[in-house]
Amino acid sequence: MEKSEHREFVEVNLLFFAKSREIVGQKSILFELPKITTRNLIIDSITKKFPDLQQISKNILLSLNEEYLDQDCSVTLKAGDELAVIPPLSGG
Amino acid sequence: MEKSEHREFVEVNLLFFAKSREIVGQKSILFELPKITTRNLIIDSITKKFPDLQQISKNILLSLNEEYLDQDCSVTLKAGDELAVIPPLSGG
Amino acid sequence: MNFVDVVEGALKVDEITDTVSSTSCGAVSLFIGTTRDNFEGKKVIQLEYEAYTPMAKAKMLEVCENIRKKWDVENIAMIHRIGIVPVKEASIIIAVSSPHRKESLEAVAYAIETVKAIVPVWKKEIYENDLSSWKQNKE
Amino acid sequence: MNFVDVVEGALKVDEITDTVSSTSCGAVSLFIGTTRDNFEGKKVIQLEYEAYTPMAKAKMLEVCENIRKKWDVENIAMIHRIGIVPVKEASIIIAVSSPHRKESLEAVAYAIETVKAIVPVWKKEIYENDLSSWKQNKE
Repeated sequence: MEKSEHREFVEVNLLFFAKSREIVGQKSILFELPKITTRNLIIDSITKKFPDLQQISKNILLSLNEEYLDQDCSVTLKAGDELAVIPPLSGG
Repeated sequence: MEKSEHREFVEVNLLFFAKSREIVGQKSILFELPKITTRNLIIDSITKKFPDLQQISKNILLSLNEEYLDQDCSVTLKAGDELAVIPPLSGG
Repeated sequence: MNFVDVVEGALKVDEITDTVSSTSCGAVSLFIGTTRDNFEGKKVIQLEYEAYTPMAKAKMLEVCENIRKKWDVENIAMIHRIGIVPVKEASIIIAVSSPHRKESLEAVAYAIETVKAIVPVWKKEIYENDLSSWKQNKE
Repeated sequence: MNFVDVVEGALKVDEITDTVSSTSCGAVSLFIGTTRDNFEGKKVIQLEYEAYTPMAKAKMLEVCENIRKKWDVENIAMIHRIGIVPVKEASIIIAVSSPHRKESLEAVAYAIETVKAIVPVWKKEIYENDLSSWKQNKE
């Protein structure tokens, strides 16, 4: 990942579940993201790293530390945060 | 029970449950009733025989052969019919 | 399948669940009526249930038929316990299976309302002071 | 009491019923989600469930809190099974006790809807032809 000098980056734990886990082939990775970003920019970064996720990227949710991120929200990350890729739910 | 010459009588099984059973002190008796009668006349006959039932007579239902009798219906009985005094229900 | 019964002795929720479970169903909904330890401030020691058993079974089967007119359900079981039912134990279990969840949930709620309204069963509350009272289901 | 869990292995409806039963309650309502043997004409051999377990538990507790804002209930238990769930077995059991029946019946119906909407659990249907498909709960 390229870093611009004026942006601060942090390393988060990125988790994958269900179909996203199968596509990525891993349950979790360490992933570097800008400290101040948005939900949509995070999805862009993830699909850039894992292009095969584009097939489901319109249907995934993100959670940060076990709380869902709303569609357009600004996000401030810190090192060690737990970010998860949440495909459409099918529990119950 | 008195019989008038022009009325036919039949003997039915009369069952008592819950509070009516406690009041009457019996679970069932043989009871003679006019063959053609009504639900209200039946209740009158029963409370005449067991006056203590008057305390609950406004709240009881009757069933004939396991079907409830509606308030005002005419009833044709036959020998051996099963008539039951049904106090307010409290199952469940 | 409609299964109804009136029995003495403890009801077993796992057996009743097995009775209605079906490979073609995604849902089982259950209602369990249990003995409360209080009524209007009085301490209830136990309940005692009495049934007009053959009519009670007939009326429970009638409730089953009414359910099937309203909802697409697979199996229905209704078992009412009679005799003494101690506090916390079940007096009735109603279980319904259905392909989809909505049907069994609605059917069970309907079933317990209708059972209380038309099935000839009576309960007597026995209080700690040796008094007792025959109850009446509310509308 | 709120009890939530995500477990491997068979769920036991009698244990979960005991968990929520209370001497002050007259009602326990339960919903059991079970594996159906078919989906849109395809024969389903089994389901495989996966959870984001810590978040799933947190969201189930959130559902419990929402129930308590809406209804007067005593105890709530929600257990979701993960891993392989064969046909007819339970993937989820939700049990709620309440002093009166209406509350637990409504709470259980609300609970399963809300669990399906917000708890991060996924199921994959495995068909007899070795194919499989990740599912999506409907609105």
